Amino acid sequence: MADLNFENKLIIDIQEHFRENIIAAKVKRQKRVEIRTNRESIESVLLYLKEKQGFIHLAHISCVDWMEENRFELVFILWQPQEKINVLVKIDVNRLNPVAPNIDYIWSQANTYEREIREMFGIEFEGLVGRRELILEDWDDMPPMRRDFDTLQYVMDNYKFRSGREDAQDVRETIAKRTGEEIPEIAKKYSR
Amino acid sequence: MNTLVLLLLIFFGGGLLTYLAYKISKVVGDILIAILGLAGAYVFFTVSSQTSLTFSLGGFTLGLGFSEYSWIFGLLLSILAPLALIYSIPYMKGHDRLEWFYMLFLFVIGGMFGILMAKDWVTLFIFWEIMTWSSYLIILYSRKKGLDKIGLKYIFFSAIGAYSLLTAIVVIGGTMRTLSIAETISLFGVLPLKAQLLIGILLITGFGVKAAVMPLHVWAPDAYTNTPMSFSAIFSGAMSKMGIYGLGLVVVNMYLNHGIGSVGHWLAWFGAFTALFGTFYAVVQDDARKLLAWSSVAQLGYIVTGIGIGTKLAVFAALYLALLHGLFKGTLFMAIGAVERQAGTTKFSELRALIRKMPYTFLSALIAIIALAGIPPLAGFVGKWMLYESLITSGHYWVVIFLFFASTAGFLYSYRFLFGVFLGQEEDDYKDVKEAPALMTLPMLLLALVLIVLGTLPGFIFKPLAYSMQGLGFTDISYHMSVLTNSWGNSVSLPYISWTLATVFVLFLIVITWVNHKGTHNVSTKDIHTAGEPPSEEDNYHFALDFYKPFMRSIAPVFKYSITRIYNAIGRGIEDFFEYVRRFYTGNAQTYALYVIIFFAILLLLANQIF
Amino acid sequence: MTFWQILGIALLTILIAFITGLFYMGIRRKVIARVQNRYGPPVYQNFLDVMKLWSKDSNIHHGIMQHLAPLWMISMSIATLLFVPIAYKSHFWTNFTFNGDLILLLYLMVFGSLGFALGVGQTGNPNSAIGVSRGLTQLVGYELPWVIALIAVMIQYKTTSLTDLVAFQQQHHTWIAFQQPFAFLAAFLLIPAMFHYSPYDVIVAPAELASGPISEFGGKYLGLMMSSSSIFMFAKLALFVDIFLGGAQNWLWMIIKTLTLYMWPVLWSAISPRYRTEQSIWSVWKWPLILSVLGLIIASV
Amino acid sequence: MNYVLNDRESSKIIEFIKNFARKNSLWIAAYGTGCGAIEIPPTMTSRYDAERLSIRGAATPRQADVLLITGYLAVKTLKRVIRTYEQMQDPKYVIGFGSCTINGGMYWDSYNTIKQLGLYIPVDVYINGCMPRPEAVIAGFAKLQEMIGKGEANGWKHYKENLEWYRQNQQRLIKNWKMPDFNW
Repeated sequence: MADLNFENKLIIDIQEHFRENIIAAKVKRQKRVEIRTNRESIESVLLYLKEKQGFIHLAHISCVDWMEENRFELVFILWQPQEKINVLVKIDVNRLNPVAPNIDYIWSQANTYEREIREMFGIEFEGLVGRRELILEDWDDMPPMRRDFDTLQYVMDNYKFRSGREDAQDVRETIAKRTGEEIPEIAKKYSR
Repeated sequence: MNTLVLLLLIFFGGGLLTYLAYKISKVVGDILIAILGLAGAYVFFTVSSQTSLTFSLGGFTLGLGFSEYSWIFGLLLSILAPLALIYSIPYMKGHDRLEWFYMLFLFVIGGMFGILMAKDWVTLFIFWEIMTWSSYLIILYSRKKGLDKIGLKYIFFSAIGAYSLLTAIVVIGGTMRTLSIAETISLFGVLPLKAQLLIGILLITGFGVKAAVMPLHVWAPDAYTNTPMSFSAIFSGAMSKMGIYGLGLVVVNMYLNHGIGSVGHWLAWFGAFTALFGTFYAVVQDDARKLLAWSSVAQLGYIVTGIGIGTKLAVFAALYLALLHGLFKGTLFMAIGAVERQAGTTKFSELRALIRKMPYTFLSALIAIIALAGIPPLAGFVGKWMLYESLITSGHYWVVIFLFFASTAGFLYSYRFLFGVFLGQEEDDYKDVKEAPALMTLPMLLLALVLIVLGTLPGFIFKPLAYSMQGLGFTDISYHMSVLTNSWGNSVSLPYISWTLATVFVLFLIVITWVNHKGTHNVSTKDIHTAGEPPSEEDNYHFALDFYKPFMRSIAPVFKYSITRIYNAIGRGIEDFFEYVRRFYTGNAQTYALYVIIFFAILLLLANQIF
Repeated sequence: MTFWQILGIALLTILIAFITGLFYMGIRRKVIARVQNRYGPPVYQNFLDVMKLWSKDSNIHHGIMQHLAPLWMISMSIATLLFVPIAYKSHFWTNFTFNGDLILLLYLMVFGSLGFALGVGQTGNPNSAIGVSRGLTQLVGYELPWVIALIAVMIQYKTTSLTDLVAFQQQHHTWIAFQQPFAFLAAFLLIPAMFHYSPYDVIVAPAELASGPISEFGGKYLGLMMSSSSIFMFAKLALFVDIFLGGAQNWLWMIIKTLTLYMWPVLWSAISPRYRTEQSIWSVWKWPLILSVLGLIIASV
Repeated sequence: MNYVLNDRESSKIIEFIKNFARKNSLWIAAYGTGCGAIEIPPTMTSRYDAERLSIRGAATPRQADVLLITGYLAVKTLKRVIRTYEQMQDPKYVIGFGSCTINGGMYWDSYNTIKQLGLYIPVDVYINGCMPRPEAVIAGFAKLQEMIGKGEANGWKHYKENLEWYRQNQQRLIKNWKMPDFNW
């Protein structure tokens, strides 16, 4: 068992520092720590991690759509180069009123990630500057990465398929016949 | 009445008359100046070199009358002046205080004619000062911000020139007991070398200011830029030639014809440096007028070099270039004036793509630029060819390298001028720009036509030039209508060039227009290849800022290196000296005036030594 | 000779130069392919390219200057060709060689590029304008040592005429390359720059400028450009051969010499990466400039 | 020698010569649209050397004859491709490259890539595969050359004649249609 001194110390430090604002904190595994906090203190947590704990690099901001629980989860992935350690800082954002704090004054690269999340999930960041269009162009439908966006339906509505290829089953069967393998059940189900 | 007096009367009396006419009605004034300009030109052509007028004053004989040498400058003036005056009528429309402007304008022209017909130094000096002061007042005319400084710079340098001229005249009068120019020239050989050098260098300084030779050029770019363009055409086109006229008198008539060549060679080097650095400065300008002004400085450098070398072909080339510079720079200043009037600005960073809106202006500017760049088959090439050949055949190949380099770098600003003003992406701001009125385009097109004709048949101008050269002591000028020959016997036949180029051009024009003409379409400048991205209305991909960045980047280390080396060589001690010298430049006009007087006094003291 | 004879010979000269130039370009592509361990296109590929460009059904231009742009090039190329001696002492192939000299050619060779640059300017494509800015900068760069080298030759032989230079070399059975080696070396080093081949191809740099000045030209305009550049290329090579390599007595020698000479920029370009603009200027202001100045000093003493 | 070519025959001969030149000089608009662009370098360089078959890259659409759609095409890219295609000079050819251009390929259910290239610009030759190897690419070019030689590669004419239909398809995907007119 590798020693988890730094990880544990980090959790203790941050809990001491922020107390009840840290909803949960645990060592997921070696070199990976997960901290869940609330919207109000996310900026100070990130600043604390950057200035006091040496997590100088924001690797990514990712977003998870927990549609059933009616929330988005924003994950700020930070990196500490000395200890080579990742911290995932998570907050929840209400799915009905998706507004999150803007952190691009802490790391300027956050701007791009936030624009992408804004475009793909429809989460607004307070005071985010930048063109609304990043990857998509002229998109007027629901933000496409939300789970209630029906991709297949959208594709069927907007694109025409070449006739005779509604079902890719013939290709699968040909390949299966050629290689002599069984078509798995899931593949049989998952077809047009 | 004597035609000389008539000529002066047309411009000086006409100037006063114009003042009154504009007070009465602008239309009357407009008609009057056009008539005066044309009448002046007409009267000039009726003057023969025999016509003269003498009177005596205080023991000295003063006189008026064109010499062979000055006649060619009069020719240039009488071509350029009426065209500039006619051009000026629509150009200056809507300005106030026109009566002052035109009066001074006519005084300048009259002053120049006076200089050219002066047979003695005193008359020359009087007209010189009339010309200088009138042009100074024209600089102040437009009442723009910062003009007082520019005017001060101009009048300061002019004063240096005037005082050296005056000192020289005093020395001449003192040593030779004559004020006649012709007698001065013939008696010049008798003088001791010291007096010869003193007189010559004073005169060269005096004339060199107007000819914008390198250390004395500082006033020129600003002054050429900040007068109304109709006057700039004369200012740069003709007035600078008064300096050339004087330099020719001094260098060729006084020095070379009496066997002193070294001063001319120094002057040639000054000219070469002027050409090179004038070109470099022209390349980096953002204002089209500034570009033209610096290019004038550079072009005058070529002419000064030609005069300084002083061989037959070199002087011939210099005079030819002087004439030609008047023509093409006149055209260009008129063209940029038209652009300024129609589009409201002359900055490359603001102007773009006026070619469709102002086709005639573009055409004349194009022709003038080709002539300026010295590219065959237009007239500029003839001058460049003669100048280079004269330098190479007379063994001045280090000078010719400078000139060659300058003229190659000259392509840069030539292209910049046309591209920045007339070509590039079209802009909606200039959608409503119209072509300039016919009275403005016609003079330009006329001058451009002359440039085209002279490119193939320079013999038309060689004849008066050869006549003028007699005044400089070159009597056996042989020339051909369209063949140029150097002293090694190599020749260039111009019709072959122009006809080949023209024939092939027209032939392929027919071919390329005819082939598949149905499938050929004109598209807008928005419709360009931009990796598929269609430019929106607000996008404009015009490339105007830092156009020659790579050029400046590549020559920057050369300058840096040389400056560093100079600093290292001279050492740190020199800085104290610079610090001390800096105190002279107080920025106060009276201090400058004091310096001028001190300078004048020193010159007089020096002059007294020789008496 | 009558007018029609002169015209016929001139046309024949142009035709031969055109065909030879296109073949040279084909050979260049072949050679570069072989250097890169490829098979390469057939040597007559450029004929097909030119034919294809002329057979394009539609063409666009952005205005009159772009329409005229290739014409400046073609008239300059043909005029240059007609002023360059091809065959020594041949009355037949004289063309206009006795009516021009080196200074004329120096200036004539700029005529086309400047005219073309005007057309390029009218397209409004920023890449093209950047290409022109770089091209003119390079022109200023290589023109300096080139002119010094030519002046060295001119003052050494006291003539500015090309025919005189060729006559001298042919009569004395020598090459100026041996008599004035410094000027020759300087000019020799400048050839890749004058052809704008790699490493001096920053003007057309396809990857960064989208072929620079010609990026808005297609169809017949590009076809005419290719035709004229093939003629111009041959004229430039012939000019160099006339000055330094003894000229030629007939077309065969001219073609042998020019082709051999042409291999130098081609092979050099096959193995060279691209200079930036200022690097290309500094490179021609280093050895070529030093050598040409040496040549001038030697010629002048 | 009494036989004189009539108009039809002479134009036929001219057409033959033109087609011969066209098929033996194919310049590709170098516009890598999808992942298939990675197959082009080996096709052009020494391993397969497409230049020996008179195929070479051109820097801009103005000079190019062939537009290679290398793989999937996002809607955003489609706009630029249409622009590029319209900037090319007639005659111009399109090669659809990879399965994605035929029926969407592995991106068949992606909301942002088109499924059938032929609906938006006329495709002369499709090359199947995901990705097609350089041999297949060269085979596709050989097919195109054959078609040009016979005068069958007329996608550009088809596009001109059915511009309305193509525009309809294009504008259904590209909602903010701000493009210069198709003017040649």
